[in-house]
Amino acid sequence: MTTARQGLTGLLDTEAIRKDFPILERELHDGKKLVYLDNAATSQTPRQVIDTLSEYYEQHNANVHRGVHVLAEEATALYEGARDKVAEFINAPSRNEVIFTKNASEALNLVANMLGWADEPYRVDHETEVVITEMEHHSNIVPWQLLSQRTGAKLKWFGLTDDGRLDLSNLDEIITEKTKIVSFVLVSNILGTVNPVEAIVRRAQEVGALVLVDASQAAPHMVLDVQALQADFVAFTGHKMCGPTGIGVLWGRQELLEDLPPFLGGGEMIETVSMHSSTYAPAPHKFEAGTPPIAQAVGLGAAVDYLSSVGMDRIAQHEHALTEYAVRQLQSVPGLRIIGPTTAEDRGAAISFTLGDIHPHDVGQVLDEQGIAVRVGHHCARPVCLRYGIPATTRASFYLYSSPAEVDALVEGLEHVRNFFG
Amino acid sequence: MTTARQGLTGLLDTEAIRKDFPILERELHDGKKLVYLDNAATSQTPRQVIDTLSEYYEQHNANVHRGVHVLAEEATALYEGARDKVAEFINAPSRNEVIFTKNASEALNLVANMLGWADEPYRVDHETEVVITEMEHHSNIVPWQLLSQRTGAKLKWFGLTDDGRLDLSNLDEIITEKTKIVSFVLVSNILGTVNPVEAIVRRAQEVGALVLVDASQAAPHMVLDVQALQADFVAFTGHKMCGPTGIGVLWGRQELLEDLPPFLGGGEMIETVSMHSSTYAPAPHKFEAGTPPIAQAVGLGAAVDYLSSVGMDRIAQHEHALTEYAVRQLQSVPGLRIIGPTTAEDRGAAISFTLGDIHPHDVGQVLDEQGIAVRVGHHCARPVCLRYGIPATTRASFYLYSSPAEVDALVEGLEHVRNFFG
Amino acid sequence: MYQDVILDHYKHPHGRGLRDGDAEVHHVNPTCGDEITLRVRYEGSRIEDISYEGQGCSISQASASVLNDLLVGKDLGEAQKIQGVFLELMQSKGQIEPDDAMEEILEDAVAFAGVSKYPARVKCALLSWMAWKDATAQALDQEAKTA
Amino acid sequence: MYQDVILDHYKHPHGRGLRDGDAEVHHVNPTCGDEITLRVRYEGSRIEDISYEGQGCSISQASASVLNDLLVGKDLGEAQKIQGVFLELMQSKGQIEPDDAMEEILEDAVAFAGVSKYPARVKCALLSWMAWKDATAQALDQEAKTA
Ligand SMILES: Cc1ncc(COP(=O)(O)O)c(C=O)c1O
Ligand SMILES: Cc1ncc(COP(=O)(O)O)c(C=O)c1O
Repeated sequence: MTTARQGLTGLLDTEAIRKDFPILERELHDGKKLVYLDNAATSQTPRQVIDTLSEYYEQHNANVHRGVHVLAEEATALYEGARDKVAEFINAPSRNEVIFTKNASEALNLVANMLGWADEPYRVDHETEVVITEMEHHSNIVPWQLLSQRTGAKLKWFGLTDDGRLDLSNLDEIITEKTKIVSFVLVSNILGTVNPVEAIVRRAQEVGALVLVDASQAAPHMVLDVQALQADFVAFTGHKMCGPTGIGVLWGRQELLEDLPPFLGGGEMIETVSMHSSTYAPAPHKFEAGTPPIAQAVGLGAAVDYLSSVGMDRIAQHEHALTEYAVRQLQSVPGLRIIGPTTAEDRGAAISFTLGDIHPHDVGQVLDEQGIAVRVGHHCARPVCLRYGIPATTRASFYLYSSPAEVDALVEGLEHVRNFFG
Repeated sequence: MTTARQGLTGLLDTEAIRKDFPILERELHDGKKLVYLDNAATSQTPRQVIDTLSEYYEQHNANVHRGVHVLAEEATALYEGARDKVAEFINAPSRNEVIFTKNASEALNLVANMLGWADEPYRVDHETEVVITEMEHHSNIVPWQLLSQRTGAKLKWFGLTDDGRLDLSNLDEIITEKTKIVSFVLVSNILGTVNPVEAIVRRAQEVGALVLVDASQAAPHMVLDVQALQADFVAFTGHKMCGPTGIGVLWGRQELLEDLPPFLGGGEMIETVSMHSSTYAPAPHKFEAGTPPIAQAVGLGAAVDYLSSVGMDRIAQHEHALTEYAVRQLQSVPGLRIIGPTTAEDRGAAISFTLGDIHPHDVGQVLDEQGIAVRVGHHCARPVCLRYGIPATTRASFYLYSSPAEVDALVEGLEHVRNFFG
Repeated sequence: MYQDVILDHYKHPHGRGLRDGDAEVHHVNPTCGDEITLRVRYEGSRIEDISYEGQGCSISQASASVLNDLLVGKDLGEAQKIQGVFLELMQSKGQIEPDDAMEEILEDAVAFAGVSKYPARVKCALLSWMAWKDATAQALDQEAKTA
Repeated sequence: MYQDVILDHYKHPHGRGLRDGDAEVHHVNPTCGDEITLRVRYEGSRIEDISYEGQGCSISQASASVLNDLLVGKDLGEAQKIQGVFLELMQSKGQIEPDDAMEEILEDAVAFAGVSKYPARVKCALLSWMAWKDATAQALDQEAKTA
């Protein structure tokens, strides 16, 4: 094993980083050290974020906006400060383009709903089309199915190639003058594929369609620059990027946020209310009805600080090296078939595979007995399983604290699984 | 002052309780002790809840459902355990009737949206009517205004009497055979009024209309029994009941939750997904798209445990005694006018008032300088201000840790305000 | 949770394959994709055969094999009693330690006691049992109609 | 934040009341309900009068009084310069400690420096100034049209 690891470059000092994550000290099943390889489902939370949450509740907790007392001002400054941090993290042209939601799913639903209620030229109706892909997470499929059922719009999608990439050969037939929005994942949570944004955006712009990028698996792992992406909306989720649960982000271009109608109605999102009619606050508040996830936004701000202090480019490098190593080592396991790209090229750190005809549930369970946490199932991307004719996969996914030794543990664990069911 | 306090019965041992709330130790403005009277906006968080959150992230954090590894099973058990706790707290017939949302506003919007997309007999359309009241929080006004704009349904409401109560004199004209839903607040966040649920429910049942009760200001302060209420839906919010931000609850009757369509689409809420169509999981999951606010639900579970350990009936008693004392003492301040009921009868612990022609912003600011935190403004209930011809109010609101000494501090503070602007 | 008994049934399933039956059902566990097609054949109230095809994890496959072992040849009332006990065991969240009396009834199926600690896997263990229950209801229904 | 100067202007506002003007505007701060109706009268580019009626907190009311004091009699260009400096001060989040030069320009208005630390109140202080800016734009627009 040691020789196999030679030549790995760009790795982070995971020993130091792991000290920031209390849960990584946990022992399972009578003394087995936790090997946490379920980062695509959710990431672990550094001490810095946990402490920020506690401090918020112990020192500054209050409802935000409109308060004239000290706590309300502090809470507001912390909450709005988190918006500044996130805006900087994704290089947003304006802080007002950052909308806090409860998760990525809400962000994606928000866009689908806005477009259903929008006026021309954005309105999605029975004469228009919506485009997604076959590798989307259910959270980027079902909102569009609902929109299409409710408006009569036609739902179209890009298929997949045998090696787990988007099939863009029919780009011009899929995205047409009728297309109102193209919504696709930047990095697939099941295949690991990193998609070619530019080609899709160019075609969308040609026909005047909006572009929504699901960056849930990108924001945690690479430099995310919404201006460079040239998309109209970008969605991601806090719990996958060292942040708390209960917080997500929708970034949208300011002109669009101004023109588009609100989604949820309530406190905070209004300008003035009478029984007969209401007017809405400017974005981002227009899209943040009710008391927002205040502590969670503040926690996400701390997560963003943490990630930035390590450096998103260095995290990407680390994961790239680890992924390269992992795809190589995994393919040495007899009977193991990677579902998705088999090299580290244009690939994120989530690796799905099957192991002979051993059911993923059994693979996952026996790995768990060794302290190795992976996810098994369809990973909220059942169409991908259907496409490749498999009931489910086992998925290992890495993050900044994952180490080559953990890849080795996984490979050894899989050998054990094979023997067990062999 | 001491004599005025004599005869107060049913008070809790606030000295002991305050020890659970770290923030109450805070000193402001060079040594002034925090007097936190903004509980209707948000409550403070006990150590027990803060520790539960930290422990979740330090020991058990994982994405819920479908995971076969230890952490995923622990996180799922904690999350679903919180659902059990909440179900018991509100005496729900079934745990499957408890839906976790991000706040009360989302819960209210959820119902409005479900009814807009529902089939008969629930469907709200241009031939039907929706009923609210003039004392609703914006979060229970704007969703219905949006629904009414989008479906053509007529929005009607109950007005208010001069002494801050619902005017039900025209009950039968407001709620008619055309009414599909009646949505109203159990305890007003601005007036403090406790509304007569039974009369409204009876009439609604007569005409076959659904009833949604906004219990955001009730759940924290009194025994909430959804079966006794006889409503169809009940909404409330975690951050006002010692819980974290980012979590709310919608309770709904099981048959309704089965029949009504989903709201947000995504992971967790599906049964099976193909590109062509999807089927939905049974409630509550049908209404919980995406990774839920896991830690926040667990935190709410801890809050519910905390409140139950004190006893909701005892909390209600405590607040009733305090409110009785406060309305009496406040009315001794020259120029002070209570907006809302002037006795503690059928009244919650939020007391709005004006002070001569001193603007509430000034009242709040000068109180803040003395360490006293109150809220000023329209309290997300602007129609109430319009109704009583005032631009805004100052609102003091109490909770289980509030003490008669804090009422005295408020009264003294108001004397100071009067002198300052006198 | 992987008792040898379970692994044995998984590797060498009893009565697998589809044969003639009075009713056929197809059950799917949508969360993990486990599937089973199951047929029952009754002779009066006696279970003549339970035949099945399926794909899925070791737990769901072994459970079908155990089901076949246990119920074929039994009278319906007896089979329902066994099913009830198995259901109780699986819903026990690891709280039931099978005693001799239970082992008498469930035989190899007591090996699934450990599975009950894993909520995500309980559904796998119950898949074939639910399918049998459904198929039986259909078979009886049919009989009632033709009678 | 409640400097004596501010309280004085609040209790004894200067130039309050509505008088003849070239343009009238009505501004509202929806979050707190502060309101002002304000008229401006120009003689060429010289501000002849700023008259107003309003209701709201001491900060918004005192600010209107100070505005009247400072700008009436000034040339438009000069007034805009003053307005710019006041805006800068109010947006400083308490970071600007007014020096003599600033005090020369803003006179009584430097008393609002402390308000800039309170984000919720900055809008109150700016209400009348924004109304004046708007009214001026309208007055000039009108003049341009009639000229
Ligand atoms: C009566 C009432 N309803 C609804 C809400 C909305 O709650 P949230 O802001 O948590 O969504 C509040 C509190 O703000 C309230 O007081
Ligand atoms: C690609 C992708 N999109 C969307 C989501 C949904 O995120 P959330 O569950 O936080 O809403 C996820 C994660 O579950 C994901 O991996």
